Amino acid sequence: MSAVLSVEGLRVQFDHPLGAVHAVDDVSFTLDANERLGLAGESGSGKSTMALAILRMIRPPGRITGGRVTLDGTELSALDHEAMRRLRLAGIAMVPQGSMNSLNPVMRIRDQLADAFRDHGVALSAPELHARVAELLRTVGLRPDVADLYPHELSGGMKQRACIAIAICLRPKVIIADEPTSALDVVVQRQVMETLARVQRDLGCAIILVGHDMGLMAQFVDRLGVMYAGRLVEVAPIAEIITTPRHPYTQALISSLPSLAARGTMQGIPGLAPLLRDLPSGCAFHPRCPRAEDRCRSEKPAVRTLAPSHQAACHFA
Amino acid sequence: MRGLIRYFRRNLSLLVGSSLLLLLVVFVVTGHFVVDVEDARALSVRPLQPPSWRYPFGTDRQGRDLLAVMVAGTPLTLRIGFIAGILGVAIGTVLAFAAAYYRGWADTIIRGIADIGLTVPGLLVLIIIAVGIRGGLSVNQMALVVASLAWLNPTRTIRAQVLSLRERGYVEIARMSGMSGPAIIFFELMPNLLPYLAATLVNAVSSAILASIGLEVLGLGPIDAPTLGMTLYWVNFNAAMINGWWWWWLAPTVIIVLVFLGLFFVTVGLDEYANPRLRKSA
Amino acid sequence: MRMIDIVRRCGVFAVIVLLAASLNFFLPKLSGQDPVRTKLLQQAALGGYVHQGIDDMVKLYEKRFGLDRPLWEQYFNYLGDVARLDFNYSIANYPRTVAEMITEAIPWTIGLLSMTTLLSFVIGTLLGALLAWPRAPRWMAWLMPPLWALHAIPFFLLGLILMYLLAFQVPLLPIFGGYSVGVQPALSLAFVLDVVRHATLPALSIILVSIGGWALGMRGMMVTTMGEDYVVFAEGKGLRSLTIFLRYCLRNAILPQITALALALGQILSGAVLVEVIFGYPGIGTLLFQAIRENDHFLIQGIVFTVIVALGLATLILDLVYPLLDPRITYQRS
Amino acid sequence: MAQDSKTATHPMPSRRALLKASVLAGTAIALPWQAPEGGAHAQPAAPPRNRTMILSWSGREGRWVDFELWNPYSIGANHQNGPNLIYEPLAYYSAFADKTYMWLAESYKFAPDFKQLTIKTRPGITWSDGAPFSAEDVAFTLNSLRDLGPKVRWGVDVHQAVEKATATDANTVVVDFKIPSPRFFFFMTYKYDIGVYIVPKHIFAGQDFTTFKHFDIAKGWPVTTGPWQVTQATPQQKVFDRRAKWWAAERGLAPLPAVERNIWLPFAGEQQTAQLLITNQLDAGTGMQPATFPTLFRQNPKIITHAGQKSPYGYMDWWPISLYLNNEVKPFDRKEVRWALSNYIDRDQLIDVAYLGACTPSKLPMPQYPPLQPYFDSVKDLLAKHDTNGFDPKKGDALLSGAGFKKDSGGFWADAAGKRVNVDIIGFGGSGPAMGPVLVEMFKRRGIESSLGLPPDFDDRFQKGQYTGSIYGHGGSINEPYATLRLYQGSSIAVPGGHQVNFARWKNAAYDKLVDEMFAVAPDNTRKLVEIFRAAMEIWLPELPDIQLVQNYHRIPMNTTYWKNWPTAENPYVNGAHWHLTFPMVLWNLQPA
Repeated sequence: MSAVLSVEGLRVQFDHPLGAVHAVDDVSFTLDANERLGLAGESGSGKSTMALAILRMIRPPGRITGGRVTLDGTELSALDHEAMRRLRLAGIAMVPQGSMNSLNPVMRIRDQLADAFRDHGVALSAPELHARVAELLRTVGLRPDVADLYPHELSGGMKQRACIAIAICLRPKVIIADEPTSALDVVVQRQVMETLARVQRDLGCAIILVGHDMGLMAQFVDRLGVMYAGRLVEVAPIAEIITTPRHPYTQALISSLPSLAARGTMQGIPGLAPLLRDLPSGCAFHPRCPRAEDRCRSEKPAVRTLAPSHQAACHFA
Repeated sequence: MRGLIRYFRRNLSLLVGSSLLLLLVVFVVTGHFVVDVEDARALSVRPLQPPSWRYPFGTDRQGRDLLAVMVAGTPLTLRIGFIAGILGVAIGTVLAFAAAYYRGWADTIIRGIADIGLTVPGLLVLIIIAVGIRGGLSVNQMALVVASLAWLNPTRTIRAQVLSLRERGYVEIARMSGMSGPAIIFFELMPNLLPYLAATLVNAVSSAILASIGLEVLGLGPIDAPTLGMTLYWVNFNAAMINGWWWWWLAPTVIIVLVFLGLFFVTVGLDEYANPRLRKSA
Repeated sequence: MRMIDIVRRCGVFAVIVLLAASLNFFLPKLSGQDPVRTKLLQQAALGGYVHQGIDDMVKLYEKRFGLDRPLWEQYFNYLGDVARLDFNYSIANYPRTVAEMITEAIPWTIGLLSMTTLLSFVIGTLLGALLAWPRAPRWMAWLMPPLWALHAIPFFLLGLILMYLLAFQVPLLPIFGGYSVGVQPALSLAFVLDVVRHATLPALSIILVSIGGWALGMRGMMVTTMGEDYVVFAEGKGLRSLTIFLRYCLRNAILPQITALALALGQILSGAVLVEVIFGYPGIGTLLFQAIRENDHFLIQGIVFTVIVALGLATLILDLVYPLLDPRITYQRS
Repeated sequence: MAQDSKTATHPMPSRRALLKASVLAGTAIALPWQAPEGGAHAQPAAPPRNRTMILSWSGREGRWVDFELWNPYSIGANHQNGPNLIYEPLAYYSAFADKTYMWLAESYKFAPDFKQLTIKTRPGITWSDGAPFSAEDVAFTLNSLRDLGPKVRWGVDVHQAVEKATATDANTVVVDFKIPSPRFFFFMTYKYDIGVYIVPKHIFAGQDFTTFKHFDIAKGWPVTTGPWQVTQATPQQKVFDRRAKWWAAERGLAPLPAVERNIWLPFAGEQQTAQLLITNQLDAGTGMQPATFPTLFRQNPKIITHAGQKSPYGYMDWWPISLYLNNEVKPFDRKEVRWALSNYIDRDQLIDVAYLGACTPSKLPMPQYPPLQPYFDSVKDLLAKHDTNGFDPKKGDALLSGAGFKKDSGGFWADAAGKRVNVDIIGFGGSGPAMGPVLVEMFKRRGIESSLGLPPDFDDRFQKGQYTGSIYGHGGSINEPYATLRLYQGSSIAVPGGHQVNFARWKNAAYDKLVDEMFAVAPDNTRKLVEIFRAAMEIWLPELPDIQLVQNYHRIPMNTTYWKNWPTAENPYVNGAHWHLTFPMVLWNLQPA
């Protein structure tokens, strides 16, 4: 399988009067067509920033300071503003975080879909639009008349489905779903994830799922990347990473789960997540790492390939 | 101190505002050494002299040295503003806390009064009050007249702030740990509100000065006092503009503009401090 | 919105009007002045000969105006009159009625102030929105300091400065009145242009000062709105900048501005007393000022009442229209 | 499950439509404000500018509020704002020319005991609606005023004097008096602000004088005998057009005025008026400060005043200005205090600063007009002894010391109990703000505590005696001293009813008697009047009820660009005030330039 999306050495920096912050620090990975990749990490680990960086949506004072993102052979950083805009949604779509507040509160769902068509040059007559919208809504499991409602008239799950409907409306190659279920209750979470999985299959697109719910990840993704302090510290197929995590941080994450089958969130990793502004020297994880040695304090571990599909950034991996 | 300087560099509005106000203070203080403020009274100097070395701001038709008038009048105008502003915010704060913290009927009554009070056009009420007071107005009376309405707005806005603050976690914790209402207000809410209160105060001072100058220009102020607004009243009464006595209105105009600009930028700066979300993050 | 809600809003409006009317009735009483007597003495003094038996005359008129009856009776009479929009005679300009005088003045004030308020709202709001929009031209950033500076200047002072510059130094614009000397009011283009020319100076001083306020408020709202998830998502949808700007940011950020606009429109009757007085504009402001100076009890009451009703009406209309602007608001009993 | 938490409610597709509709409705409401307001009736074509006379006067804050009131007796009306132009009197009197012009009346005759007056009116006069003017109109006016009494202007004066007025034939009115009234015809004569307006009986009969507006342009109202017809009246302007025919012109009493249209604008402020004068949009204005005149002359050399282009830029009004002290308030009840304060005032400096020198001091509370000169002359020696214009601080100090006052530690005069002498001065209009600050400063510098206020309810306070000091004038004598002396009467027996014009609240029984005695003396009996006047001044001068300050000047800028032959010092046919009842005389004298 060939990579539909590849990210090489991506860096995002936030300028701050008290010093620059590297929110994404030299991250590389690839995504195959039809693949589901998970990106996990504590909040502040840079996973959401990276999602935005792929879409070139970092706002000042943040900026992308290095790296290449290639979609289907097109290098995104080379695109001009307008081409990049057109690529969003059509090439890479996002399903927003939380989504309680991701829909414009003063527009009907239909209009928010119509916006997307129109601004991507898809000219639709009113009946065509009606049909397309109804179809899309049905795809995500919503009744067509939802199109005439305002976001506040929808429940959380319905809103998120509406967001998914928007995300797939131009049949993108990649969907980036940033914690798509974070504000939903458990049952709804499952329904939404199933919807997401279905549309991914139907569309045949790749998906990047960003989140911190390891249980959810385990059920959904093919491959999992773990981020810590702006770096991708370990990537491996999901089964492999759960059975044999190589990075101490991943190990801590995995072991903190009550059981693999049961869902649960990361808990119980000793110490606090580091401030990106004030990162420890060497390996950023060393203050919390049970295996830390002097080398860890001084030397930043490089990403090493441990197995054909398994990379990790740890001196001891 | 260096932290302060650094903060100022980030919060330009606050820097500009305080510099302008400082400039006025310097002007008034040095003015008191340079010029005899008694010359702010009529019949003191030769009338209608354009600016010269002797009278840098010129003199008016009734023989006041305009430099002396500005030196004496600027603090008077500021005094009206500060008395009214401080009274307004003080009353407003007490009422707002009472209303927002205890809710219930106290809230209903206080909010009701403030809301209705705000619908009545302010200047109109002030004019009626100013007309109603018999005998010449003194500067302090003037301040009280203006203060009579200056508490309405602070009451409303501070109440809203307190309402949002009291929902925060630390207030909840304080309440659960058995702290009394007043103690929570003083030790928990107050410190967090201080920057906001400061901004409200500066705002109130600014509105009070605006109202007082408005009344004075209409001839309803302290006729005897050389305040900035009264100076404008005399400018208007004597048709100084059409008669080409430009210096007569130039000085008070510039100073009033400086006062308002200074206060305005300080408010903006304090707002930025109190509400960092407004900082230019976008 | 259901009927019951409309009825309820109207009820609130009625209560505000009643409260305002009552306040309006009692407040001037507190000043303890004797308007009829003052006016009669003024009249008498004009002739040099002062009427004898002036006290009889005062009594006569107090009786005619009902000032000799007990307070509660006066109050109920007053409420009855107000309900019929009868604000009695003007004491100072008897037998002209207060309603007549207000009717004359109101079109001028509404004309001047609604135009200036709307203009400054539109310009200021757009400017504020653009100032917060990262894709706006760079030079726009330089607009803000002068706008802020103007915003901080009292508008009557700006009026004086403009008068000096545009009327005395360069005699471009008329400095007083609603239209030119000797002109016949008529519905002709020439007359309308003349009215506009006369309104230019007062309008300019109001607009220049208020634009800054609107811009400032809008900029703040825009900054907040642009951080909202739906704007981020809109960008993720690959929408055009203009679409995001207009339909996502501006459309939402403008809602609080609309609330403020309604209040500002409600206050137009009382907002510009000073500007009107300085420019001798024949509106409600000058009428009010003159009524206060003459202690014209009934005229003051009439104007204040009108002003408060205007404000209440603005709030009522806002309440009724707002759900159309913001679909989240539905009046359901909470 | 989440799915059906809410069912789709009925959509509101009409929202946008509603929005649009409301915007449209709003625009529709906002637009028609420019529609003209009342008074836009069919008008004769506008005459050329040099046949049009535009003046600015009165009004308040730039608008006429009484534009509908053309019945001069209605309560809110004021003859100064237009009715003076159209209602004609029985006779005019010009104080400057000291000349009476018989007008609607041809002659009059008093009975020897002054208890009856017979007036002959001119035959052949018509009202503007064509109805003939007759003695009936005069009798109707007088009898109505008598019955109305205090309800209308002049009613009290007529009510006190007149028993009844009878039209014995079409041109004869016999007026029977209750008391001897030797000044009654002069009272009816137009001069300054005093004179009885004669109204048409056929219109006013059955109307309530107090509320009747007498305004309906379509009907040709107001109906008057004068040459002017009101053709437009709005808050912005009052327009009077010349009628084609005027009885006085046909009679040769006066020429048909060259002015074809009068436009009266409300006064909108000094700077505004000055600008209009400079740009020739205005032919006459008022309310100008002395300091503005040099600017006016510089920018428009065609502007003149009664005194040409020289100080004091006007003529002396009948209204000399005093510093009133409330004689009922301690310590101003003591003549020593009043005289001391008078001696602290440097009138030259006062005039210099307050009026830039364009004024003159006033010795007695009446104007120094030629007919009054004999009375001034008769008290020359008394004035030398009691110099009402004297500036002598030492004398003032001595008077206060002599009366038991001492300077306290702060350097201010105080009484034995330590209470400071405190003059809180109130003022109004032009004179208050002009002289007030100067007087306050002069007093303070002499150790008298003083302050100034310009209360909006000045009249109320002043007339109720709620003041200690007040800057105000005297509307009294013009050609003989009775009216002025009457201003100081504590009470009057000759004229029934309490007399209340005594603003200074000074009382002296002997003085009152002298004034009552003068009441019955015919106004042309100068010798007797001089005798009583001197006796009264012998009481008045040592007491000095109020402190004499300055003469009042009417500083009226008159524009000669379009009109000449304005009344001036060289050609003083009448005083030029366009608000006075004699202004029609100016209008028929004006010639196009």
